Amino acid sequence: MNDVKVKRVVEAALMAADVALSVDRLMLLFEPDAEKPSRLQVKNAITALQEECEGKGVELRRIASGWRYQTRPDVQPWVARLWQEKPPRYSRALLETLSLIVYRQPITRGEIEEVRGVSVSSSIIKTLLEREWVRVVGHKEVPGRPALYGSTRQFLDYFNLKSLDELPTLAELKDLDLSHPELDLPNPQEGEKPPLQIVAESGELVDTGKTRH
Amino acid sequence: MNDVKVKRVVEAALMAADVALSVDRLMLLFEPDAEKPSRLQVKNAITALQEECEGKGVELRRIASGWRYQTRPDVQPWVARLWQEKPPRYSRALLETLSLIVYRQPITRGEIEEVRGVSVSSSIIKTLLEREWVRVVGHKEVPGRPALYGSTRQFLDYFNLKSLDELPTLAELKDLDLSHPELDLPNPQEGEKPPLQIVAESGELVDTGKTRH
Amino acid sequence: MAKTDPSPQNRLQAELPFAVVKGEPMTVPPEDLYIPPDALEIFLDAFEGPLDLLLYLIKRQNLDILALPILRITQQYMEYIELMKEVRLELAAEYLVMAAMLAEIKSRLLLPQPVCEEDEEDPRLDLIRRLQEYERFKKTSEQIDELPRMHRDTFEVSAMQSACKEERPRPNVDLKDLLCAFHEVIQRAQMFASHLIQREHLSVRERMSRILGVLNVEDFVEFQRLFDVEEGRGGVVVTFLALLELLRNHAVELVQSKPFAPIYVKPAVKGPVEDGYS
Repeated sequence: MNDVKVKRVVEAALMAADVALSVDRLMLLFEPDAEKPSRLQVKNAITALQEECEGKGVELRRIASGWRYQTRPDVQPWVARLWQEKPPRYSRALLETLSLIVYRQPITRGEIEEVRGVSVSSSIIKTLLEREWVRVVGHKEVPGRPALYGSTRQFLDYFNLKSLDELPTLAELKDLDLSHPELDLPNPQEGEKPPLQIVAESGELVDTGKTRH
Repeated sequence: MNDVKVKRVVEAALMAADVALSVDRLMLLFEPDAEKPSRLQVKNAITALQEECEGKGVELRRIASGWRYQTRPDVQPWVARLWQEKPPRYSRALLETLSLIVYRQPITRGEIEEVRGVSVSSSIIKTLLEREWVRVVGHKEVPGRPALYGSTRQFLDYFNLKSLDELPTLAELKDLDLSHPELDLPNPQEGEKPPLQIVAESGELVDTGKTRH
Repeated sequence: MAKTDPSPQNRLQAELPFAVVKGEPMTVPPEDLYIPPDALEIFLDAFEGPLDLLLYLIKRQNLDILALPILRITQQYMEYIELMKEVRLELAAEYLVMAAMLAEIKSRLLLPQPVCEEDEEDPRLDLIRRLQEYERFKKTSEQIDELPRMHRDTFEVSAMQSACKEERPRPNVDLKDLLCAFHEVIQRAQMFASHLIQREHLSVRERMSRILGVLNVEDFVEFQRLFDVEEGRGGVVVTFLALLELLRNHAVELVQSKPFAPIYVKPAVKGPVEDGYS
């Protein structure tokens, strides 16, 4: 078989295979042929193909188990977008924990658990710390010295807030939430939307206050 | 993004993807970038890459759902040796059913049976649906509301076609003219000559083969 | 569209050799249509139905479909049906329908022809149409089978991706979802809550965090440094309230060496630390 054909076969095989191919394996492709190429021919083909990849988006690389075509690292960020999955979602438990840390900071894990009525898993706290949305701001001087959590600059940045004051108060939240009208406290402005300035300047929230010690 | 880089990204993406990629899909790879290439740049990159395949063991082909790198048919015997199993063979019954669905879509199972003169087994329809070569495109408004079948993009992709127009033209019907001389051949057992006055209206049966809807 | 007149040339065509075997021109088709019964199973599988079988019979006699010699075809067809009935009756049913149709055509052809009714259709016409129609799709399906097909004639290229630190997308959170979560958890808490209602300033709690943050870094901070005059009276009050709250919570301690000396704020005396992950 002539060099040109050998090169074309080797190229097509390396490109179509889902695994790296060794020279031995490539030689096997020609096994049943009367006119088999030599090992040197196959090796030369690989070298030539490698050179042809100069400047291209893929390269022919030697790895432990043989040769394979792979995308070059500098174009990989774009190629990876082919498989980009939708980002996963955080659990309800995580969002509740985060919201309690934000609204009730500094707060201990025990206090969060008390409000939520269930224990807070370590993985939730870990995820929030890794995301740098919360941090340990100190320790409460009670037996065990539990960590006190607070929100971070990164948290504000992510949600595009200048400060926590921009968050609505619990009372305002109730107004927003139409699904639980029966829980509304009597509100003289019922039916009206609260003026925007009040949202900004009050920065307060009404809560049951039962969780402090 | 400059042309060289666009071409490298497009090349790597097309080579890494296991499905054909449309220009739209390729454009999406650049979506989050500040400096997105134009559609024309991407199209030019494809054309350039196509030219670069000249004489190689692989080619960049346009099929129904987009562009795909694939091995050239002339190196197939060697490349096929990479895999143990033989490609599946399809029965005549399946291929006839498939071609009726493709050329006569939308078509019901009953209509297929009418042309083929035999019943179509459920397993054939099931195989075609599973392979996603055909799909139910609707129901015929006759008693029983039988399913109407049509072909899919996957069918075109599998058979290396850009569109249905690339399918072989359905053989034309011969003119149904029974005054054909061969009929007059004396047949000792055939007591009488059939009446030969009938001239079929050819327009009714001669079909260009493109019964698309 | 060949509307041919019965010309001598056309007659001649039928006499031309249809094949040349070992140099010998053959004008008579071989009479090898008989298939032994034990081969019938295979034989049946080879045909896609009565139309396919009819086409086969016609081809074997090297005849044009249009020149359908009903009698000969019917006779041969019936022979197969007889064989078939014994082996696979359910399949033979479809073939039997065809046999009945052939017999009907034959009988109509045998009937004397009334001269006046010129419009009557040749009884073979419908069958011929069906045969032609079937043949078109038979041929086309063969052509489709020959189209270059994935995994038989061609294979898709699949380059590996270069190893590259994969950035797993992190969940996005909508502020509204966060607020909803808070609303709900508070509502849930209210079901267990005592009646004591207390107003709290969010900004005070934020300031508490900030003060603790400063103390985390510096450990020992002058009281005054925690106040930012530029924040105005409100800011000063908030900071002061935050400090008082922290003191109440035993989170900080205030230290003053003597009256009127600078006051220092430091984290409360450290006991055993809980890491928060217990």
